[in-house]
Amino acid sequence: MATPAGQRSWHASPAVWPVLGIVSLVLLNALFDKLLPGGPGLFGPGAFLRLSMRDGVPAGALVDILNYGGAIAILALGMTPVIATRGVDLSVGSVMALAGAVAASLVVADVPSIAALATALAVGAACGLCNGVLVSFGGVQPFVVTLVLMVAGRGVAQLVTGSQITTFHDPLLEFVGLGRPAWLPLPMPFILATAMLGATVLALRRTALGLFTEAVGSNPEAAALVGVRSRLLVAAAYVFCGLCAALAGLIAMANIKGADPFNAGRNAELAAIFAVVVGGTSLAGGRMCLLGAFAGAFLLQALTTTMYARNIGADVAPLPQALAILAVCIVGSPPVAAMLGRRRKRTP
Amino acid sequence: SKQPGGDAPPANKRLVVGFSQIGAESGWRTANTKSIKDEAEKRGVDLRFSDAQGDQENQVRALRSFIQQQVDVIAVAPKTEEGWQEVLEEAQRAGIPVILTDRLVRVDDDSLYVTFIGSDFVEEGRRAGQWLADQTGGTAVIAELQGTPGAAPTIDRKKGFEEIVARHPGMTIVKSQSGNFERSKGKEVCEAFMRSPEGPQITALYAHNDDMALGAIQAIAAAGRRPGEDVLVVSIDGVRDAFQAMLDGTLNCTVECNPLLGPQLFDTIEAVRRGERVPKRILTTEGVYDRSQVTAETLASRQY
Amino acid sequence: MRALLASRNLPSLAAAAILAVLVVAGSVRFEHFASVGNLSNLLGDYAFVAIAAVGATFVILAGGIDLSVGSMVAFTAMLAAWLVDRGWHPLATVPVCLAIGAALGAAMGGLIHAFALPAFIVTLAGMFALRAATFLLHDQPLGIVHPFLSWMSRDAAVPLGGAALPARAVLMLAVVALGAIVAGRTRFGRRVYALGGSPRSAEAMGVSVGTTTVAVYALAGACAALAGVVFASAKRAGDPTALVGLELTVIAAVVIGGTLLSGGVGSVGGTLLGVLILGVIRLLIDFQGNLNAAWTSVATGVLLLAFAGLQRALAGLGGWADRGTGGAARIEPRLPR
Amino acid sequence: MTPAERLNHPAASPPLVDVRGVVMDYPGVRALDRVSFDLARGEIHALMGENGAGKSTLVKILAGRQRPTAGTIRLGGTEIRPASTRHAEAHGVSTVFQEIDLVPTLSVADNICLGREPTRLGLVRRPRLRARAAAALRRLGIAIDLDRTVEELPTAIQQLVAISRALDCDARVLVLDEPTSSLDASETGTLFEALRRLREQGLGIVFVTHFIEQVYAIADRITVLRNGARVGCWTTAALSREALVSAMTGRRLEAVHRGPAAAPEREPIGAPAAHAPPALAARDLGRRRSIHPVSLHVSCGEALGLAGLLGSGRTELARLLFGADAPDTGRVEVEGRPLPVGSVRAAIAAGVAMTPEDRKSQGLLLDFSVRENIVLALQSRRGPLHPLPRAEQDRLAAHYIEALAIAAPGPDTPVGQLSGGNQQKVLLARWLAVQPVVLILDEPTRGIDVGARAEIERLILDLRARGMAIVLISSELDEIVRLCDRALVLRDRTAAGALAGEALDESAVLAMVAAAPASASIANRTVDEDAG
Ligand SMILES: Nc1ncnc2c1ncn2[C@@H]1O[C@H](COP(=O)(O)OP(=O)(O)OP(=O)(O)O)[C@@H](O)[C@H]1O
Ligand SMILES: Nc1ncnc2c1ncn2[C@@H]1O[C@H](COP(=O)(O)OP(=O)(O)OP(=O)(O)O)[C@@H](O)[C@H]1O
Ligand SMILES: [Mg+2]
Ligand SMILES: [Mg+2]
Repeated sequence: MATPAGQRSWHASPAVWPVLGIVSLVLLNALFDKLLPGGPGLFGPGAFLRLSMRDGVPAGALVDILNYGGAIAILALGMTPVIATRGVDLSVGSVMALAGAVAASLVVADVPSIAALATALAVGAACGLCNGVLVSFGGVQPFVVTLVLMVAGRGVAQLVTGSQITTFHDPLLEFVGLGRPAWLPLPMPFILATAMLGATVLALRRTALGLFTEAVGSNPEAAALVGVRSRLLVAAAYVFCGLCAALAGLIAMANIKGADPFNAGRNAELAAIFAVVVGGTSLAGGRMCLLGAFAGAFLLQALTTTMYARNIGADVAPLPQALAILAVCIVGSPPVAAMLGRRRKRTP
Repeated sequence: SKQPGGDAPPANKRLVVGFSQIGAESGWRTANTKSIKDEAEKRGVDLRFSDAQGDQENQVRALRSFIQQQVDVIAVAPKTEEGWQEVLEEAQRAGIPVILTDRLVRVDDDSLYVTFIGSDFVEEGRRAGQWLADQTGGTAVIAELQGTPGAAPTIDRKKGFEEIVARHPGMTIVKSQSGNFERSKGKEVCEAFMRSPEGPQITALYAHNDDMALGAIQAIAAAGRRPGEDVLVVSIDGVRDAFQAMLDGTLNCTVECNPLLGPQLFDTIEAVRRGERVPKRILTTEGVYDRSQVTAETLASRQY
Repeated sequence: MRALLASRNLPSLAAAAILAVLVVAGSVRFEHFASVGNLSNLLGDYAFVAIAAVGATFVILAGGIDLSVGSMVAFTAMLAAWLVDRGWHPLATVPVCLAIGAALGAAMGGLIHAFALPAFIVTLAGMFALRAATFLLHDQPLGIVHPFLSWMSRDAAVPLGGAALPARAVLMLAVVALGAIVAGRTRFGRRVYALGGSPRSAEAMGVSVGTTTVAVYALAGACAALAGVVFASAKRAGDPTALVGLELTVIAAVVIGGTLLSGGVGSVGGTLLGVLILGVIRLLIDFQGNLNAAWTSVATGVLLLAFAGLQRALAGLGGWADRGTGGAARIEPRLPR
Repeated sequence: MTPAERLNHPAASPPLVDVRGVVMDYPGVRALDRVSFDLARGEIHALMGENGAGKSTLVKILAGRQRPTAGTIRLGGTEIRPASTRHAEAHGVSTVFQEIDLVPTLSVADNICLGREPTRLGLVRRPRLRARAAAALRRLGIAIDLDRTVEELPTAIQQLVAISRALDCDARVLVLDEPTSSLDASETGTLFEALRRLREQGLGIVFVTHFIEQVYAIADRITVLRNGARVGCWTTAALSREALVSAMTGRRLEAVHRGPAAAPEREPIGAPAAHAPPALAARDLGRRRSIHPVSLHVSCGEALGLAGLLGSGRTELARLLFGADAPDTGRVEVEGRPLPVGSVRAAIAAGVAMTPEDRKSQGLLLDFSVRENIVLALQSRRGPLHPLPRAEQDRLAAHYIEALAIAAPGPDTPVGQLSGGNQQKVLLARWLAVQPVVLILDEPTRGIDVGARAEIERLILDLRARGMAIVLISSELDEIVRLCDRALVLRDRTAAGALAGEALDESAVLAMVAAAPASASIANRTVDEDAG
């Protein structure tokens, strides 16, 4: 896969660290399975690495990671350009809830499902547009703008569903989250996330949009002085983020065949920002790494799935998760890299 | 100033009630809110409603603002049991009677509130456990989906259920993990249950609320087992979707936790205003619904 | 006077102006709104928020961010409750909690500096870890009974025009005043501003970046710990589920008070304004008294937006909008590193 | 004893600073290779070399900002290993860095006293602090509002503030890395007076510059670096200008200076034909609080100089011409077509280009590669959907690295890792790549070495000869005189007059600049005066 940053070689790409994190988590789980007395062994029933086929579709912990990580990955992809322009979008969780609420309510009201999906995506983009316009043309701090939508958006979602979980039965809507296409028997969220990654990388790296976005984040004044349309770009970044959030919301909704305006996307903004930052994009703006954000999202999900697999209670699970996060970041940190670099130079 | 619930209200003045709700974290909660608001409207009560958006601090602040607004009666659905001493003392000093709904509070002196209307979470847990014990003859391999860690319903529903399990040597809880009261988490966690080494042996699933059970049902089906048949599913709340699931045969039992407290609450408030003595504990009327009892008519009659 | 009107104080001044408008609007609209009782409630109820926010202001001024506040407050509150439950005098828990809070904060600051990690990640990890630690200490709400606490809430209040200003409100005002002095009038304060303005230049100008970073996070930890003790004493309980999301409230208060998330610009006094604005918004909604959850969210959002827009417009009138030379497309400031 | 005499008795006192065999390795680059350097008490020691020779690196090592890979530093005979600027300052080494390091969000007074604020009982004494800051500024003859934040100030003023800060502490050694790069003659003069006073007091001063005349005006000794290695050390008197330049460049002087003098076409294309509109014309262009209405025009193949003192409004005028700021009055025409007001994009589309004065804050993307920085403007003009093919980017980068002799390990090196002068060249390359109709250059040779300066001057003449219209802002009058056909002199943000052809010489410009006696000096400029 092409490294998104263009000129960086693979080992210098920040995406390496979350990927290594995922790999070591999987290995750690396998090790536990193998070594714990009474454990299932490497591939026994219930083992982390075990893949079973059900209706011609693989299932297992690894598949679960791909499945549940998909929505976070899409959020993170949307968040990356926003962060690259020195912004942040706290409203993604609420937009998720809102998009799900809109789609489910429309379908329940007998609107064709394809129209419902399109409307939900449009609502997400519109939310992004509001954020983007207020940030870039209104000049209000991104944190404040998106906090507003974060608070209000969930309220609107509740108004849309009449403050209940709207349950529906619709093959197309369900397919977005639960589908396992015959031609590629993998979870639909993962397929969608990968497709989004591909599309985003193409759109940002095969054009100069990525360079301009990074330029705006790296030095807004300089970017303005070479004639980059900073305001438009910034607004567009939020629109894209809103769109991604809506897609993630549809996945979350499809996954439980119901739109939950209360809980859908709760804390999603933290997860997404985390994935982006672990993936090597600085919150100070500038350089971004889409692949890193993508991998960061699956790292987060791998952590969650590990907690379930190891039967660690939700009250204390955050502790090992926090330590794992720190470990991944420390290993990838500049001082450690410099140390390793020096070591490597010395040995040959 | 006013006496706590003492003097009869002047005929021309509308009764002013302040009600502090926890938030809107589920359909159950919204039904609860709606019932109270509707009843207030029906009786012509001036209801000052405050939604705390899930934050107990906002509830405390709301109570203080009710005291400032000099409402006649305060009702509160406390988020947790602790942390109410100071503000209830203030209400007492201001001569405003306080009625608790839904959950109890722990204070030094129970004269700080007039009464508590609501269900008993421990009892709900017991009922769920009892149903399961009766149904299986006391043998079951159980997976438990807990609510939000540390929350009162989680703690009590677990406690009540475990009491019953302890009485039946044939019943064991092999898996217990929090699903945060959310449908999606319920599903994700139950998938992990099903996949685990113990997964194939699980014969029953106990969820602390209906939403998680509804998510779990999907996970059980996805794991190739029949929810309601291979794995018995019992949960608490009794929301409409749960009745639908029972009608579909995927949920076995729900222990009702009635959110429609409005009429009872305002009956009590009026009694307090009339100066009548009310019992310290008013239990809500709640049933245990087995799927065999559920028909399309029951479903249609459910209000939430 | 001129210094007060300097362009970078404009957002804070705008915040003060809007706060006044909100209060006037509330008084006109609602009976009993403009009362001393409401004021002392406001100060008392938000005391722990404001104390934590003072610490967060330093972090944000230094160009960082602290997501661990909510967990830190909950953790130290639980620790205090736990100690009192074991027979400690409540006052004796204060130094212990402060020391532990400061040490934990310093540890986070140390990690941020030593490994050049983003503050966002480290404090997010801190937020997770401390929440878990709270559960490990005691996995459900823990109530405490102590005569001293009853005395505090009943008798230690300062009479204030017919109402009583709780002791914690007085403590909070003292902490804010102290914070303002430290930020504005000490060498340490200057270093914090310098670090947030430009870490590179600050280092070149002889500011010890490591020491300052560690000190700032330690200070924030200590403030959060103090907030935790205040919280525990007001609630007479520790609660492992309490204050999830407090970090956002605190950061919002700091930002609304005129401190830029990019660091280097802002003030502690502004933060108090920010806290009060959030409090008054909440109070307005409570007095309105007919909003259900959904409309409460929408109303909060709309009020915040109106506030942000007004602040922006007022500050823009004063020329704050186009500071510096780059008039063209000035994108708003950087997020914390 | 004169400084020179003192130098002749090295045994009398050990050198104040003694640097031995210092090596500095950056990843992939050896910036310093076993360099030795010594500084005596009461001496001004110039450090000279081409862009990228390693001067700033040596400065950073002295100042504790960079730890050398090898080598020792002795201060007054004892070895020191400064680990931070703070540490170095404690040893009495005070530094002004090339990239003016001030905290942009702090006020002038706070910047000057940061870290050494006068306190009582732990509290900063504001009045004392302000008095001290004012005194420090007065030493350089400037009086600016102490409460302005530094980011609001133009580069030159920032540079003066940074110098004031360095002078404010009790230093034994003062290190100045290109302190005069943005200053004009009178400010430089004031600075030199201050330096001479300090020399009398026994300070040792390290002075880095690219201005050869300044070296001969003030330095006692000269150390020359080339490619990270020490070429030699001479007393100023013993080294001719020619020898100095060839020591720096490794070439003979003529090779360096064949530029302007030998430029083939001093004669411009001539008066533009009546029907051809000027390439760039502005009528009554003005902006409240920044510049009074000014009219000007430049034709193809013509160079117009904007001369004036610091703060005279040259940069503001250039920004108005480029559309970076919106004017309140007047308009700009390019080749007869009016430009929409305040739109950089429109200006670029019409063929206008501008290199900003402050390369760090307005020009470069420091963590981006040389290549990306070079193609940025061109790419922006093409629009985001027509990306320059990678091969084309590489070609452009290679071309300009070669043409401007940019010393960089490669086109993919982040610009932030280049030396200051080379960064400036990258900025120039960016706009040359666009091949504009009108090129506005705001202090294009700031921080550029003699050889490269000659190259750039030749380039400007060449572009002019090929029909480009050029607007040149420079604080060095000789540059304007040598390169421009006409000059517009600004004073107090007003056009004070124009000079052309034979009339354009340094003394005429100076006379015009100084026409209004007191108000032209920085010292008497009030900051908040409203030009509108
Ligand atoms: N941070 C860095 N990382 C890598 N290389 C660097 C870094 N800083 C400087 N260099 C390299 O070190 C060499 C010397 O740079 P230095 O800044 O000392 O030059 P200089 O003599 O000051 O030049 P100038 O006159 O242009 O300022 C250059 O080749 C430069 O590319
Ligand atoms: N002495 C001064 N003190 C404070 N500000 C000044 C001073 N001189 C100029 N300025 C600021 O600089 C602006 C005008 O300077 P400008 O940069 O346009 O001048 P310039 O002739 O280009 O000088 P420079 O050589 O510094 O680029 C004014 O807006 C003013 O705010
Ligand atoms: Mg240099
Ligand atoms: Mg200028």
